[in-house]
Amino acid sequence: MTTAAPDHAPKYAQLSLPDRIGKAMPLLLVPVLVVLGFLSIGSTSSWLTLTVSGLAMGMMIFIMASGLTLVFGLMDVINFGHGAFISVGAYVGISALLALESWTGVPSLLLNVAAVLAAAIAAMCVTGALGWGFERVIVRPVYGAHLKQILVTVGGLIVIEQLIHVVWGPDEIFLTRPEMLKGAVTFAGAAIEKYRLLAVIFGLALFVAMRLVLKRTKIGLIVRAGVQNGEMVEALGYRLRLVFIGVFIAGSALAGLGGVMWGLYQEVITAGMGEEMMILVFIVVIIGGLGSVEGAFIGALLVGLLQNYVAFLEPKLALISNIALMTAVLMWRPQGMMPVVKAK
Amino acid sequence: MSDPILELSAVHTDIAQYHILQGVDLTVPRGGVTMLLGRNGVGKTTTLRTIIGHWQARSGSLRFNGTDITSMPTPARARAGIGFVPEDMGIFSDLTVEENMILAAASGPLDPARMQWIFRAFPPLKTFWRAEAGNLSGGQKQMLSIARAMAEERKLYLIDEPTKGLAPAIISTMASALRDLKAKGASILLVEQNFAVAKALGDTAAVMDDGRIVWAGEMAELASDAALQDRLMGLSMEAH
Amino acid sequence: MTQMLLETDGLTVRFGGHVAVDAVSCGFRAGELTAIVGPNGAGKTTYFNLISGQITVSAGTVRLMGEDVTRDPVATRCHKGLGRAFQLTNLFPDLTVLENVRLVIQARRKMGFNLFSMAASHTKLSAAAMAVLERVRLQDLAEQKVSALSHGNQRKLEVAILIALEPAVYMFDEPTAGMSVDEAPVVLDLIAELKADTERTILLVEHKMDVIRSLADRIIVLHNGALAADGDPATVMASDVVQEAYMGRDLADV
Amino acid sequence: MLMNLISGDRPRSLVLTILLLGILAALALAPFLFPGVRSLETAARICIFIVLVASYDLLLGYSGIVSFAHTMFFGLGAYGVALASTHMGRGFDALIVGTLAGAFAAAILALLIGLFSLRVRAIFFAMITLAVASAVAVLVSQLSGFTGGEDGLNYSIPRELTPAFKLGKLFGVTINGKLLNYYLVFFASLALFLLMLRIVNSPFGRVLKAIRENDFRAEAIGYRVVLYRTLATCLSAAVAALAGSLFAIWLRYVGPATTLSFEIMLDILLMVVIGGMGTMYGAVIGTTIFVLAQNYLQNLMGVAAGATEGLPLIPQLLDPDRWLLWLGVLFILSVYFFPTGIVGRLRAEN
Amino acid sequence: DEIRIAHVYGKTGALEAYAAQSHNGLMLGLEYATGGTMEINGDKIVVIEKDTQIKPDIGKAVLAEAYGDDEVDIAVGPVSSGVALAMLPVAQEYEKILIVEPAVADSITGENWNRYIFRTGRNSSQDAISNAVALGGEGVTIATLAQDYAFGRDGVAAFREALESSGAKIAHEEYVPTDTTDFTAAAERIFNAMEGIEGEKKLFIIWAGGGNPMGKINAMDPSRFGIEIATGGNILAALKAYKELPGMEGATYYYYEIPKNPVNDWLVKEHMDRFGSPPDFFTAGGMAAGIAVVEAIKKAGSTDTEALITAMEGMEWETPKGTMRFRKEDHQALQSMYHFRTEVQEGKDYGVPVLVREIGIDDMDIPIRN
Ligand SMILES: Nc1ncnc2c1ncn2[C@@H]1O[C@H](COP(=O)(O)OP(=O)(O)OP(=O)(O)O)[C@@H](O)[C@H]1O
Ligand SMILES: Nc1ncnc2c1ncn2[C@@H]1O[C@H](COP(=O)(O)OP(=O)(O)OP(=O)(O)O)[C@@H](O)[C@H]1O
Ligand SMILES: [Mg+2]
Ligand SMILES: [Mg+2]
Repeated sequence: MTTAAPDHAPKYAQLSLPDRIGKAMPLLLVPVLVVLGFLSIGSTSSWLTLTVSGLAMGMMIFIMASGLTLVFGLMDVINFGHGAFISVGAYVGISALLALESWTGVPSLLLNVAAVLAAAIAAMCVTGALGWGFERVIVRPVYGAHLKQILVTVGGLIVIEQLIHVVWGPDEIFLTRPEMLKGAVTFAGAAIEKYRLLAVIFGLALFVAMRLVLKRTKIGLIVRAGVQNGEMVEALGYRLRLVFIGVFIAGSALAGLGGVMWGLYQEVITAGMGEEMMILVFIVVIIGGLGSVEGAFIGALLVGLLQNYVAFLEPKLALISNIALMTAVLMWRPQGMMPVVKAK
Repeated sequence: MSDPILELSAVHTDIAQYHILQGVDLTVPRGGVTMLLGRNGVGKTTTLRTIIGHWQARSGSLRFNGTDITSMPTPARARAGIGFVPEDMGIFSDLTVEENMILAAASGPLDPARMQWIFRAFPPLKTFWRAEAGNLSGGQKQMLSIARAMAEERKLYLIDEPTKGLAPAIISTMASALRDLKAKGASILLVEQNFAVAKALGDTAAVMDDGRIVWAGEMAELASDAALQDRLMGLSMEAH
Repeated sequence: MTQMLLETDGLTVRFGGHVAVDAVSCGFRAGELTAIVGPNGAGKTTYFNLISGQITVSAGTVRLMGEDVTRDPVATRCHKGLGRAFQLTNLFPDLTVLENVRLVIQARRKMGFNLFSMAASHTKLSAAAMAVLERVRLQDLAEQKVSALSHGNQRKLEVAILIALEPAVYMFDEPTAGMSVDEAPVVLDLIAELKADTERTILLVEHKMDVIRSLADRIIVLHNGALAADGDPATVMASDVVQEAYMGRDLADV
Repeated sequence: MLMNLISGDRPRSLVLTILLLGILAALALAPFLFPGVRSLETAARICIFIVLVASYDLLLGYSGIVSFAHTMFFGLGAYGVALASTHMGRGFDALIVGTLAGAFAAAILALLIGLFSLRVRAIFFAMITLAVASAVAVLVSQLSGFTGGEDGLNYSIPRELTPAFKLGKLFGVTINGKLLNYYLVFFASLALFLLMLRIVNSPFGRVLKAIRENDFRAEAIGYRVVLYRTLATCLSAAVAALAGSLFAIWLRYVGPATTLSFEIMLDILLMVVIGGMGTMYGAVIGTTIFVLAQNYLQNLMGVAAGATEGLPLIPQLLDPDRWLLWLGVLFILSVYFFPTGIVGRLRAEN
Repeated sequence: DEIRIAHVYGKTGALEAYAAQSHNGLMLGLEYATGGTMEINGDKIVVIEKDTQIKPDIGKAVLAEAYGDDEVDIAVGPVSSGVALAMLPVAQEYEKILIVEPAVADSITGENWNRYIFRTGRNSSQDAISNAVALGGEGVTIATLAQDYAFGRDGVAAFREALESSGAKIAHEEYVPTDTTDFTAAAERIFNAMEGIEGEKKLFIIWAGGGNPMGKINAMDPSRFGIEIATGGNILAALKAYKELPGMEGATYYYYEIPKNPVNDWLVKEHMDRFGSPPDFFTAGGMAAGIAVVEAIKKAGSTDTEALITAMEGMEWETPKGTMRFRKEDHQALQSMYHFRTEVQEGKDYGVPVLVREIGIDDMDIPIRN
């Protein structure tokens, strides 16, 4: 048996207080923003309405961004096709809902939510399958090359959007939500759309599930390592291709889920709807820090809240609130709030 | 003698348009340490990469542990029992030391007893367990790279220049760790420029030149024959 | 006493809480080759990084020929005479070997902002670069892409770049690691040649004892970031700190 | 002499040389070879976009900087001319003042963006430029009193550059101001292109390549990376603005959709990649192919759809209204089949 | 010989759905006005389609191509105002007629107008003013919500101006970014502004494109503050959102069941037969343009531009919306608009706009701005 090598004790100095607080800072941002909002808005009922609906909006954005956190954040693939998956998800989901008229048209919460779930599952299956094809045909040759990713995935985006036109026709499709999800609940002078409450539940569940999967399995590690040095990951015995495909499919399926939720919120769907959300979704992933589910979650809540507060206090500034938020966060933390993966 | 753990016959490998390996015949006996020696640029690294599957052999065959692995993909070769320490160390620099090790144990959680053994050979890994691997010093990275291959039991280890950048104290603990591996029944194919280490560790040796094996035999024979060394590898090993 | 070419005064850097280089004060004279030894992770490379500016200091100063350069950006320090080769090979992988060196010479001659002349017409630069390649015997590979070079040849190119810089302070970080026994002497002879120039100073990080023995005029030992010993080679090599912390057991009894 | 003109940057492929000469000849003689409104329109657009794409390649291909704000600079040049022509009235002085002001403003803006944000990671820089560009687009739309908002600006240029100025006929082609305008565009584009060819083949160009490869090492051998990147950004912005000015002179109209939109940004990207990044000649090839496709794909598809009539689904996919679908396919295929661009491909075959 | 007409419009791109309607309408109009022969005085009508891709520069180029290379006599289009504005000078340069349909910006027949431009489509002022006529009245207080760019602001301005004479007053103007999807903040601001006011309270929404502010604000229960939502008409697909708002009032440009005249009857019947669906907004507009082309050529007796201009200035002709008249001063077609109230009807999955009153040409004072 070996004798131990000489041991060394590197020297450690005390960390300063600001250093230590700095780590927890992103977690505090949401509460801080809420309090600031209260102070500047004044009216309690308005503040309550804005806060709750802002948080719910954040959740919906998070659902759309969650897939991108996997694909862009972890796998380092800039996938503009994500926008098309959102649209496809919406079209499939809404078609399913229209077919489930008998569940959505009756005032039963159970049936209504079941219909939404069924639509979500249908959408996720289709976009997941689409993602699989996308990965095989479009993305595979361009891993590691951002520019080419942008181009091929924009190409894919255009193709899918056009195919939506071919399949569903060029007209926008209007729809109404299931009976029990229409209208708002009012309390304390504040009105909250019922649908937003459902979005909050979906968003939270998704957040918890993603966290668990990434914390409890090696998948996250394999992907991050694979992006840096795929050869080495394979030399350790992992079938990297399979993992990449799996994660990409998951990301696409989440885009589909996001599409259904967003379509139901908007009550109108167009082939370009996903594309329109892409910049916002990218902003959320970037300010959150690449690869971080927590970061994207906080980022999405910040975006949702800030949009509402700013639009109430100074509508003109709402035009640039997201961009300003991103720039500010990047000035403060050039890698985003809680990066798991280093940006290149 | 039992059948060799690894057998390459007439392996040719191309990198882009260059013909790098030009008919490599190499055997690694079971349970021994085989040194792969040679000047810079003769194809040692290419040989190891062909064995693990990062380069695909154009012709010839590779047999590992009795099965033909010539057309197996890399992960399958790894799972068949080949561990690899690449020349550039292949560290996942954005991951912590711990995460690098967790990944290295592909088939399950880390084995604490094995970790104790690894920590004894490479104490800095314990000290910097939670540090980002990319920030380690050059030598520490080298340690991590070797430790990763040792995280799980393998039948054959391919190790490319492990001692470069290591301080003498660590070289000696690493050498004994490799001997522990051998004692546990593993076989090792080791590329090394440090002739002292080669001499101390090797059971057999193969010398490459120009994409071919030009000499193969017992390490002791090579070590004791300065003229042979001079002929095979240029300057005499003991020169400096 | 001759003036110090390079001096560090209380040089310190902390990464989070970890003090990687701990108040190192040391001076280096012209015409001297100082070997820096220490266990892995002692802070040798980090010390180099602080001197050449790749990382910012937490405390302390770096002085080059009496001038404080602690706050200068890397490129400025390079122009002032701090030259650096890297431990982990760090080149321009998609350019040719010749272009790698040519760029260095172009930088030294401050021709980078020359927008409207044809680079190809500056034949003197290429000739100078070729001369450097000959010194490290890479002339035959001049037109190869760096990424196609074997590891050992990349190490030689790393040295060639430092030589092309012709700095006042040469900093070699394990120049011969991974170089084969017949190639390493080429580089070591080159370093010996450079040593003959009494205007300059050489800092050399090495783990190979035979190399240190044959080249060093002086050895300093870093241990856990701090300066643990400083003196002539024989005394330092024999000291306890080196024997215990660094050498461990002699290789002979491996 | 010729070598000097092209800065010693040989095409290094026979096919490429022939293609380039062909394109040069076609553009130089466009009004005589392809008479007609549409073809002259296309030729002018090719000239202008070659300059624009080449200026972007200076940034992307040679310096490795991914910016999404290139159309913003293009727009600055275009709006410079438009605003000068609107406020100073019709005249060459307005064109000159507008062009110079646009290029200057572009360079200053690039300087600011560069100094502020070239330090962040490449991918985030890309996002910041995207953000700045969209903020500028919002601003243009908001300041509608000044910029014409979404509608853009119509204005007049000197009569000598419009069809109303008639000089007679040559080889059966009417020589009028429009033709003069075309040659203004053509020669200005040629000059700008040769200028950029010189820049990328200068010592400065070599440094940019080195920085793209390994900025860390470039800094360590004595190049101030931030300064080089910033200067490259400014040069590229100024040239893009000049291209924008030419576009404005040619079109006599500017608006956000023609000069600032993200769509154009993507077109530019595609042209660079199809042609081959880091080769100025790639800009020529990529632009020519793309603009031709953009202009004539629809006609081609109409023919194809007619020919396949009766087959199931295919005519539907080949319907000229689905031309975007095929453009998307083109995006994908070009990256697939020309990973190093057409120029890279042609050179590799040598 | 032939009469060549170019339809220059955004066949591809975001407005594809509108483009198809417009084109069908144009063809139906030509067919109707020529009695199915597609000939005028024995000359065959040839329609050439050009795609602007809703890009102004392309629009300019293809219009020039149509006039220059294809030698068309009259051009019709486009859908988008931005594209239309870029196209106007081309008509002047080639001295040929451009009938703008259905782009709505006021400035097309306003400050950017030239004498070769006619417009059969309604302009934003007509929209805003008809809504003012429909919604205004003594004691009514109105808040507006519009997109924050030139069209939104101009629309509100025209609306405000027209409202002045009706006795109603505007309490609050809210502008939000064009791509807004969340209207909570805007609604809160409006509610806060209207909360204390007595009497009839309306929220008038001017909105182009998706986003559906009506539905979302309605979900926040504005009736808590006694506020009623009001907005103009829209294409059929968008009327789905109106189903949640029964009783809502406003003014619309066209709904196929409203106008009662032979042209519309023919249109509805033919459209149902050929496409299996009723005609929509842009179908009606396209048809009006098609009929105008034929009538003008008939009246002028040739396709000579000057003759056409003379013929068209002041020309009255029948359309699915009844009689239209090209005003001499700015060549804008004056036309009826319709005050409607939304009803939920059996068998229709959208809110049906039911006619309250036709707002005739003389009921609206559309300013001349060129
Ligand atoms: N990617 C590549 N493209 C082209 N040629 C390559 C490439 N990689 C290696 N080579 C060439 O293959 C030959 C063998 O390289 P290899 O790395 O196997 O040498 P080696 O024996 O490991 O040398 P060293 O001791 O320097 O590490 C060298 O001549 C090298 O230039
Ligand atoms: N950027 C950094 N962040 C955190 N820790 C760092 C960073 N750079 C270096 N370190 C730590 O500082 C210590 C000194 O590292 P350094 O690279 O200087 O060692 P070294 O003496 O050169 O060792 P070797 O001989 O192995 O090259 C190491 O423990 C390393 O983990
Ligand atoms: Mg090697
Ligand atoms: Mg080191």
